Amino acid sequence: MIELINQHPFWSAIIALLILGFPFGALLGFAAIKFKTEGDPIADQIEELLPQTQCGQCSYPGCRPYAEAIANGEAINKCPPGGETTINALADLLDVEALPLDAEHGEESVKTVAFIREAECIGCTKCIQACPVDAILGAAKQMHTVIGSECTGCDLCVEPCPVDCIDMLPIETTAQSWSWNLPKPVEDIIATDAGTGVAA
Amino acid sequence: MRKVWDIHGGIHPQQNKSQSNQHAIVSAGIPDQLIFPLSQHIGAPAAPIVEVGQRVLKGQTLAAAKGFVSVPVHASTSGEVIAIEQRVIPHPSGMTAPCIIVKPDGRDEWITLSGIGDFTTVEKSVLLKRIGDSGIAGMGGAGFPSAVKLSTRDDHNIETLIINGTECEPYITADDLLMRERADEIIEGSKILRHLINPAKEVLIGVEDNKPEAIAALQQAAEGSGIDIVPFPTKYPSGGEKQLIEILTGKEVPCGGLPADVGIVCQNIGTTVAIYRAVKFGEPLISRITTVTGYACKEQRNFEVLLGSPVSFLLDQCGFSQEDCTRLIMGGPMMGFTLENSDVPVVKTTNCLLAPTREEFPPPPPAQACIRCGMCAEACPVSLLPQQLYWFARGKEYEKLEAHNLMDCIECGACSFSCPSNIPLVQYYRASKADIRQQKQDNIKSDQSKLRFEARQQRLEREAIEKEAKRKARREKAHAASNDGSGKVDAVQAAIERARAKKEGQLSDPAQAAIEKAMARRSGTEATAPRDKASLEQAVASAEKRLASASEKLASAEQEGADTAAAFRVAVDKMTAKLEQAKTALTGFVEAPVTNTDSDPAQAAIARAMANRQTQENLSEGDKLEQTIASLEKRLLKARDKLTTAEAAGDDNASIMADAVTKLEGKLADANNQRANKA
Amino acid sequence: MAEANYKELSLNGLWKNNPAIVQLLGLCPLLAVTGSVINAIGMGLATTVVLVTSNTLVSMIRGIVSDAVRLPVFVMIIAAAVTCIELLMQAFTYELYQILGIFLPLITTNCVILGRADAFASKNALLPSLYDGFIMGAGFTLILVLLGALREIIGTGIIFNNMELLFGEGAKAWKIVLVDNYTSFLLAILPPGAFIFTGFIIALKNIIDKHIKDRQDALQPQAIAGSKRVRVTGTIS
Amino acid sequence: MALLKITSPHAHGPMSTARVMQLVMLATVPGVITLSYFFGLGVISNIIFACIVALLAESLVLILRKKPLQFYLGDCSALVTAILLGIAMPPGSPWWLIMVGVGFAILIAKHIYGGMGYNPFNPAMVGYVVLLISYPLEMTHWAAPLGSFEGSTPGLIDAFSALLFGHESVDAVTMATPLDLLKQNNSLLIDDLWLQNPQFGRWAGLGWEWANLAFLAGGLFLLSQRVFTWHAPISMLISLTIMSLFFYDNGSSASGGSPLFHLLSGATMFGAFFIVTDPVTSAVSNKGRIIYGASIGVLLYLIRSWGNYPDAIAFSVLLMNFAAPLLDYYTQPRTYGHQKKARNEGDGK
Repeated sequence: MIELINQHPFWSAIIALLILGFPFGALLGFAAIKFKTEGDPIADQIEELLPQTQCGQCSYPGCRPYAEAIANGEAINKCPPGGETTINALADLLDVEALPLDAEHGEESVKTVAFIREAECIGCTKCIQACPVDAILGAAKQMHTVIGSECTGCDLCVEPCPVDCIDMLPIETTAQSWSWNLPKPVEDIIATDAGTGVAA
Repeated sequence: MRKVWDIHGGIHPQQNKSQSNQHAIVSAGIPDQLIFPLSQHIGAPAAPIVEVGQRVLKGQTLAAAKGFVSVPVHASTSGEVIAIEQRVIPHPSGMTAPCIIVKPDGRDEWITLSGIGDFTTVEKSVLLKRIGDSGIAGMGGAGFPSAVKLSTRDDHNIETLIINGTECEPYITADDLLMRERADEIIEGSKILRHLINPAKEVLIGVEDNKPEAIAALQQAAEGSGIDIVPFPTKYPSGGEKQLIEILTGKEVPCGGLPADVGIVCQNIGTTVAIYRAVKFGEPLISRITTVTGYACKEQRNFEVLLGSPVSFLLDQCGFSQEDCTRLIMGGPMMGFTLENSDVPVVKTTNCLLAPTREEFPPPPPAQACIRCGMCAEACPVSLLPQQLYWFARGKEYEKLEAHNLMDCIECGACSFSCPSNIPLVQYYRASKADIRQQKQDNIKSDQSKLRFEARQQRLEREAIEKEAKRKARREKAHAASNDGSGKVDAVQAAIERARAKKEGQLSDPAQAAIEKAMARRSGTEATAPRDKASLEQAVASAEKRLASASEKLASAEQEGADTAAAFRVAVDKMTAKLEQAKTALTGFVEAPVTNTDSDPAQAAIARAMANRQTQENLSEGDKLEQTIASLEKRLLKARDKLTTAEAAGDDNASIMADAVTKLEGKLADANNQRANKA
Repeated sequence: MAEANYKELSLNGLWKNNPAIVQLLGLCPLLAVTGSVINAIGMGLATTVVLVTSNTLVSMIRGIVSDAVRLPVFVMIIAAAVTCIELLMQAFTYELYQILGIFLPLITTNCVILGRADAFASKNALLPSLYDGFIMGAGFTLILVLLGALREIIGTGIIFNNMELLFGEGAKAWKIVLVDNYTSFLLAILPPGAFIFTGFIIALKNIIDKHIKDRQDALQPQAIAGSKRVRVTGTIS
Repeated sequence: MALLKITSPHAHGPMSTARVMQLVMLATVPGVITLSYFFGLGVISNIIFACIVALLAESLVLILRKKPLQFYLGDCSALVTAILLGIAMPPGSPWWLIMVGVGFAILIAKHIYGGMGYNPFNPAMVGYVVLLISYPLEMTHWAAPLGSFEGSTPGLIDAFSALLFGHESVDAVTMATPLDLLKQNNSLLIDDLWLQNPQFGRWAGLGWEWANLAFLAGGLFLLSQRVFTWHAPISMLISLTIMSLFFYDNGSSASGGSPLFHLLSGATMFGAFFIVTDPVTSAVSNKGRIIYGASIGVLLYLIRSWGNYPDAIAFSVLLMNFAAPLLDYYTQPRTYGHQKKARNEGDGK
């Protein structure tokens, strides 16, 4: 056997490679069928992290399309409603650097909810058509109203309104929803803070 | 001696109890005004059942429980309800919440009370209802409705009833004095509780060994009753429910579970007394023992105080010096919260008012870096790793925080107390807990939004398909008709007709629309209640009041030269405007014809709409023209804006927009011409 | 990459994409043989020559090697080039050859070389590939020499010692003794020193980059917020 | 006066970081006095110069990082590092040696990682190891205790001249430490070795044993002040005792010295109570601390007996510094109300 290999090194190398190649090839083929993934799991995971306001500020029509775009390499810093939190979560998930929010797509602001000044509403249904989550109730020539709990605060309904009767009201803090803020981090202490009680 | 267990960690802060436990409890008396927040407990706020102006008696229900986990609120003396409005409540946020304000008449007139003579003969459900109706909620600090806590599930096999007389926080002596002076009532209350939950094994009263008088008094009162008084070594925070259970029984309440899961029910001393009085005499919970202490008060002692009394009323009786006091704390030094003003009322959970001087509690020095000394982990009574939680909280790593059981933190403050670097650990945990809760809510909401968005997309698709199908059917029909050779023209004609009709419908005047709307509103159930005079007056009054307070604040801010002065000024301006508005509304109301007030709101709306229309028509031609020109100009500006952005973006729609702009320009020119002609 | 931009290539190799301190490739020679300037120069030159040779050859054969077997082929080319260099150095600079020891044959496994062959040379024309090999080698050498100089100065108090190994007897005079009676600081000569100094060099580069970026950012106009928004809900009729 | 709005707790315990550091400094006093009694005032000059360098280095970094000087210098952590390093170095070390060591400790081991509380390795020990690796000769330059050869220990003037001008004046009286001696002689029985070197006292070398006892006293003082818990130092001493008991065969040449010898020689006590207990770089949980201390004891014995260096506190501590986060991770306590710690949950991924 060893002699044979020594005599025909070239052929024995080829045969050895073939013998190795077949099982590995079979293994890969098997894995490709067995572990085939349906859909795009990474896009699903990304979508989970997006705030689902469906506001289109990212320049994609909805959160799902943006999630798919991110899965295909789009930047992760185009979601103003999600803000820094979402960017950080995405950066964690995709193991990329967390970028600051792209100002071209808007700024992170307080959460709002749409409110229709009902006395002024003329019942044109334009806002109903604009609402991506069907959070506005009403019918033609009937006064409309926003279901506050379903409104995502995307403000897509504001522009179409012909009589400008929709306000985006910031969500107010109540005694129930109030909480302490995180203390100022230790590192932020500057020279003048030392010895006073402010930094605590 | 019974065996007692030890809890992990814990600290030994300076007791500071002797300042206030030397004097007997005295009654604080009746203040000028009583403030009853609708939510003094955990659970849904109570709903007011009295009206402004109504006279109420001592013990009368002001607000009824709303829902299962809720308790009613009772008047603590007789008097008149003068307002139901937003007041600052005792809450760390210093925010306002709805409160019922009662002006006492000084007569202190009780409602008729009916006690239960022999509780053993009464159904348990009746007793529980009595406790619930008496507005009793845990008086140790948390304020959980007692009736809910006492109605144990059948599958819980309760072995031990524990009465918590621990009061581990420094400074507070309310329960101590209560135990010394009213040991009999405590024992009687314990008997009622024993009857209610029928523990298989024992009834224990846990008291720390730093209250020897209380222990002696209880032991004397409990003689022969089969109730065990268990003294155990003093340590903070052994008064926490879970900690006390561990000390007395060695059992641990499982994470996320109730004490009942390990066969234990726990009640506070104060609650026990309240239950006794509710059952025996039918008295609702209208007063409690509160310690007033801290060196900013000359006299430090315990008061029996009517619920709803303002904090300032109590402090004034103790020679409180505003200059010496740097922070006013409701509750103890370890878990109490600071109050920003002393107008807030004493509520069911207020066991202590602490007014320390600057020397007693100096302002916290700036935090230094964590040196991982582990003193916090050693002090933690629930064996958490505070220093790890601190890093995770700073990094906002919520998953890790949860994995390290942040949610089991009882916020006792032992970690912050022992931290050599003065890191406000508890604040980190509180903020993170709130953030985690918020995040969970947001997740639920975003899932819901996603569902709704997807459902909408599907619906739109379906509609589009249906529309397409209809159009196809119509086309085929038309095709068939045209094959007949006739009707084609007619069909087109009909379509034009339809379109015109529709257009006319849309263009019908707004007054008509308003009338319709009003009609619709009338038929709807949600018709807004008519604004009666009283409410308008009230609005004026409250606006005036707020204006006054705002101007006051502005003045003080200006004096201090604070940055906030500008903000205050704006607020004052706003208030003034609002007040003006309210006043006009009121005068308008008064001046309005009497018949109008009686007619229903829809009629009124119709009348208003008519009037509007009238004014529209009454407008001179010129005015109308002016209006159109103005609106046209506005629209033109908007359209031009859009056009430029579209052009910049290379949008396909740019040409259309350009068309629109030219059209608008034309219209504007026309209108201008008309005006010129007129002139 | 049809038209190679030589300026861009140079910038990449020397600064923006420097193999040693940005891509962090070839750390083994970087840390092991930069105890003195002469070692660094020797190593850097050898690596550069191999890079140029391998890039050139890879670029030449890029049309005829299939994607699946490209790596074995590249490795063979590199190995051949390294062997040549090794023999040359053995012939002409025997002492340096001895000092560099195992690290010379180890150039074969230097990631810079295979990295450039795969990432650049196999996709680009001959001349740009050759230039890329040269400039990447130069960037690598630059860092090696910088590190070598730092470590030599701090470790021994002398710089340009033993230059004659590469540059002939005349280079003996290049040696500069900076501090007399210097107690040699062994840590700098040992591998930990290499790590520490590499860290400092990377930090320095990051500081400079940040400075440049800040300046550029200041010049850039502010973006208009929300200008890229689209309507999710289609056109409104 | 406006009322403060701050979160509870409002009371605070008596401990502060500065106080911890000051207590540590105070606790070194008996050890320092004993050392200077036996080895001359070179220890004092070491410490003084190290403190000056440390303060300067710390100030430099704070200025560069734009931090308030007074606030950060006030925590005394730089001084503690300097004192510990000054004690660990041979008495009467030259200025440049101290400067390199302290500079390295403060600038690189401490501030490169973010300053106090962020350094993964004990700065004093990093500085020491850097010196030991770079200047092995100077770092093993211990003076003979109590001037065994010449009759007198170097005074303050000698010490400062050594500091400024190098070792020439005291060169004559330097000698190997008992640990060196033990390492270098493996042909003699231990008893013989001891007989040949009478200046080494009874158990672990004259001076060394007293210095160790003094540091033990300081450590016990810190323990009584609750500056640290007993877990790490005691477990280290116990594991060292067990190791040396196990390998001690009553004094053959291959034996590594008696437990008493190991406990009282070199930097054992100093390490156990002043280095191992450094909170920043050690494990946090008590269980973790026991493992941490015990491992240091084992490593210490292994390196002393079979490693290249005679004493090994610094190396063992640095090695275990690496392991501290891992120890913390695997020794998380069971939280109240949780039946079993589900460890995989804790991963968060």
